[in-house]
Amino acid sequence: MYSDKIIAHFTAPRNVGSLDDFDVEFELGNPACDDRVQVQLKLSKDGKTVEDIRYKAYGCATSLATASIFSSCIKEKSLDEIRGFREKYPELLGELEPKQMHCLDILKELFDKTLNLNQHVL
Amino acid sequence: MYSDKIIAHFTAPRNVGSLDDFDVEFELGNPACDDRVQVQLKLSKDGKTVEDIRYKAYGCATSLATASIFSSCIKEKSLDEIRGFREKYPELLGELEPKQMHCLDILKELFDKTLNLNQHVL
Amino acid sequence: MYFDNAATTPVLAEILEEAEAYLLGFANPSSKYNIGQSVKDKINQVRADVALLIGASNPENIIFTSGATESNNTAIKGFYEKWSELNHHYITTSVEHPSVLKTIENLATRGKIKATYLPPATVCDLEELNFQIAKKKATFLSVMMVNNETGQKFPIQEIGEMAAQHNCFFHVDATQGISKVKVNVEDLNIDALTFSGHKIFAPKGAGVLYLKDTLSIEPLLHGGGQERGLRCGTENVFAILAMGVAVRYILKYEDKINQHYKACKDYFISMLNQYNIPFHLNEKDAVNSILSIRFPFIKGDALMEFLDFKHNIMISTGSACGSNKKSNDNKTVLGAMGFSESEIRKTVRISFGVHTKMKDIKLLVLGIKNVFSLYGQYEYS
Amino acid sequence: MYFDNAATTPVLAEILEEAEAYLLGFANPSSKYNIGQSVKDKINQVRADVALLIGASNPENIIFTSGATESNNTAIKGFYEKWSELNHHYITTSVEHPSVLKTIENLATRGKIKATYLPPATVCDLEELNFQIAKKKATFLSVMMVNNETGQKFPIQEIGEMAAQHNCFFHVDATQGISKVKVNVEDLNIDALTFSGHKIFAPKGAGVLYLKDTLSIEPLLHGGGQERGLRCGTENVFAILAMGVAVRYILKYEDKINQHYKACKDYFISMLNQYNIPFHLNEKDAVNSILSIRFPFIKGDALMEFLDFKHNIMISTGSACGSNKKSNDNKTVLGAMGFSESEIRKTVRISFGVHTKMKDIKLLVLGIKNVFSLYGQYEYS
Ligand SMILES: Cc1ncc(COP(=O)(O)O)c(C=O)c1O
Ligand SMILES: Cc1ncc(COP(=O)(O)O)c(C=O)c1O
Repeated sequence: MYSDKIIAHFTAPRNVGSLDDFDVEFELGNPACDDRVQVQLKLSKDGKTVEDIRYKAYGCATSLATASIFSSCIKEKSLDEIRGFREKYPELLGELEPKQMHCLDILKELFDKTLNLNQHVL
Repeated sequence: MYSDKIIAHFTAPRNVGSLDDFDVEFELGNPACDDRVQVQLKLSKDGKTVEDIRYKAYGCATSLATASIFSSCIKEKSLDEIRGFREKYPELLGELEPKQMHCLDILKELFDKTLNLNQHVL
Repeated sequence: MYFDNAATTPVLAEILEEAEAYLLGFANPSSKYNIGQSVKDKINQVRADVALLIGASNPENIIFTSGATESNNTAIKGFYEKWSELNHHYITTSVEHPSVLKTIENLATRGKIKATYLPPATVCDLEELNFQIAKKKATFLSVMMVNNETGQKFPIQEIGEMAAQHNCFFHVDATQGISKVKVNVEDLNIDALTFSGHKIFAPKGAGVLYLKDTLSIEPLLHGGGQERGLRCGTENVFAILAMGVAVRYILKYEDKINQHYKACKDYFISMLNQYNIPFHLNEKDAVNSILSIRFPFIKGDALMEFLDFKHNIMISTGSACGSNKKSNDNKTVLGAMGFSESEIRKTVRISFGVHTKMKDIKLLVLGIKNVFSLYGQYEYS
Repeated sequence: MYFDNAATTPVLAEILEEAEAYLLGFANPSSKYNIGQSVKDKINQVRADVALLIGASNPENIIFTSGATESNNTAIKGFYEKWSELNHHYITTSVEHPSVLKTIENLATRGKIKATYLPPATVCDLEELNFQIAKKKATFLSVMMVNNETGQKFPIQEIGEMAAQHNCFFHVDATQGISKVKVNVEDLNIDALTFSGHKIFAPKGAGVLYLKDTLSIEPLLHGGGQERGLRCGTENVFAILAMGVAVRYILKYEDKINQHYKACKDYFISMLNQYNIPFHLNEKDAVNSILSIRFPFIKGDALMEFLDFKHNIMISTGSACGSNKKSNDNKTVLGAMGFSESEIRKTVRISFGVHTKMKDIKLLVLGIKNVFSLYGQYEYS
């Protein structure tokens, strides 16, 4: 029912928590199924690399894993690299069952919010 | 369901068969449940003792046992002794379940036919 | 020694060995955690194996119940409940198992359906059967595959074609047929087929209801949605998995099993002849595993009891199910076949199973010979 | 580790040890030879033990079925079928198990009866319940002893008296009550009581239907006359005898079992507090063996899956039976109790059994603590 990748991230999520010092913060959620993710990003001086990321999440197993997969995917990556991941985002979660599909939307939104960084700069 | 006595006589009936030389022969049966017994008796010279008995029977387990119990009870007994048994015949079969009760009638009739010997002398 | 395999069969050794493991894998198959799901997968494997055994192309048409009685009640009542606005006329044989007969009777006496009970000879006279179906505008036809008291086989293939022509729902109680008769529900035009695990070497507690169309009936047991809502109630995991073992056993050994039954019957008859024991078979066109037989020198009850008490050999008079009924009641099958009271009283049922050994059959015949030597002298008619 | 004893319990070791012996004593209890009869005697011993357990003075009022679902269907449909000429109004709670709720719904949607489903608070408000019974002229009242999702106990004593006053048939689904609540059907004015063996340490496959008056209902399964015609079908000997072992176990240890449940609950709660894990109990007046609990920091599904994947610990969301239903459907119990969608999504059910060890509870709490440390940082509301 769950791919190994989802289980691995869900049971041992990476980068959970908050940053004392961050540049960007955003939250997103799916009110219908009550999934929520709060993200904090620390950017490099030139603003072209995500130096660090922390997040807090609430939701179903797959959405919790999605946040973790996303975080480990963009951490220490340049915005260009992140744009590359954004393009093939449906592959990042591995195989999904129908009821897990809504997490693709969450993942896409996480990328979009990250890449439209300016909107969310504090 | 069956007393030990019934089982013992049913599974190893005594005196089954026929006599080459007999004085009395009778048959009785219960048409309703299709039980039948054919009896042959050899009397002593003075006619006061049953020296030998053989019978053939067809019927339910209890009626088959009844014929056997009856035969071993009267064999080599005087008519007076047999009359004594006749009086306490309900005890001879041991404990019976309701559906076995009809065998008391068979037993009684066996005694009665035996004690009214004259009627049946060939 | 056990010669009452038509009542219930001994359980396969493979099942006994695994029993504890099955019972320890106790999880509720409807539970969402992994073990619950894997139990569910195992149950679905049994479903696929049953489908294979009876020639159903879609395992989803197999529903697990608690036994043939429940399966029969579900088919018979469920069809009525589903289409209760129609004028129903159910046709069946007068020699069906009570779980068919009494259920149809119950609907009929409550005024819900009309019902006709045909003697076996009429059912086998296909022209007559055809006439009856047409005349009564039958909506439901129930004919057993093999009779449980006599072993008689019914011409299911021909009857199935006829039912299809008349657009009449065709139910077959295959409880005594599975493992003895090759079954392909689709070739046979069967709408509903039923049987019990405990007659085919599995423990009691699981049965099968095959439905060509699962929407053709209203479920009998409502509840938590198990068996896709068609039969609710926590699945009897152990009994279903055990039935799976039995089904795979039959799939593998069906031909051998039937050769064995034939060998048992042939040997039994030849031994009776060898010892000059008089007997009559009540039914010639029977499966090899069930013999309805009478010995002119002893009543059936008495023979059964003698063999039980003296030789620890178990045979039956009539079927086990009959023994809960009043004594006059359990003679319907042979009575419907035209046997006299006296013949019926002499009849016993001897049924072989896969565990039956030739040496046991020899002991059975020696037991009967013993009875014959003790009681065979009455001048029977 | 298994914390889903409300779905199904592990089987007692005594039963596992004897399983093969029971399965080998395979004879059909309706067979007339000795072994068949001795199997029947053993089944009747279980009947007597069940009668003792539930305070029925006559064991003949105990009927064995395949499980609580069948027992519930039999009581509910059987009462209607028996008295189908009456105008029926069934009253029940909106939190019954689906085998009660869906069965009543089925009769109602088919136009056979009228039905009213009362929220638990209304049922416990005896004045209001009394008013409803009178106003609806209820013929049948069904109230569970203990709810399977929340552990809530219903005031069966008071409701029984009320039903008796109104001359209304009173059915109690005691599936989650047996072994946790002392039951005396006669003192409680119960007309029909139902439960399943597999929730009280026996394997799946046997259930009980107690009837104060066996003539008060029409049987659901017709056939060979087993259970005095009240429930036909070859008896599931193994499951019934195994249930007997479980019933005797409860008769002997009932107080200890309940002390154990209390110890489990107290220890679990105290450990949660010790680790400062936030939680809410959904129901305060519950039996000690079932906890409906929510942790504000994680959805119930996710918690269940985390514990399953990472720690091999089995808990449940809702009841097992619910998991076959569409996802929105299985929230009726808590929904009916007034909980919000979000609260319901957080809820898990943790249920203790006789096999539950304190050290397992500690591991469960450590598992939850692990989840809390990983996911407890979201600012939950
Ligand atoms: C032909 C037939 N149908 C149905 C049944 C009922 O099976 P069960 O008692 O397992 O429900 C039996 C056996 O008892 C049978 O022989
Ligand atoms: C309260 C209640 N009633 C009835 C049932 C149905 O029991 P079974 O699935 O054994 O038929 C259950 C459990 O599933 C239950 O918890």
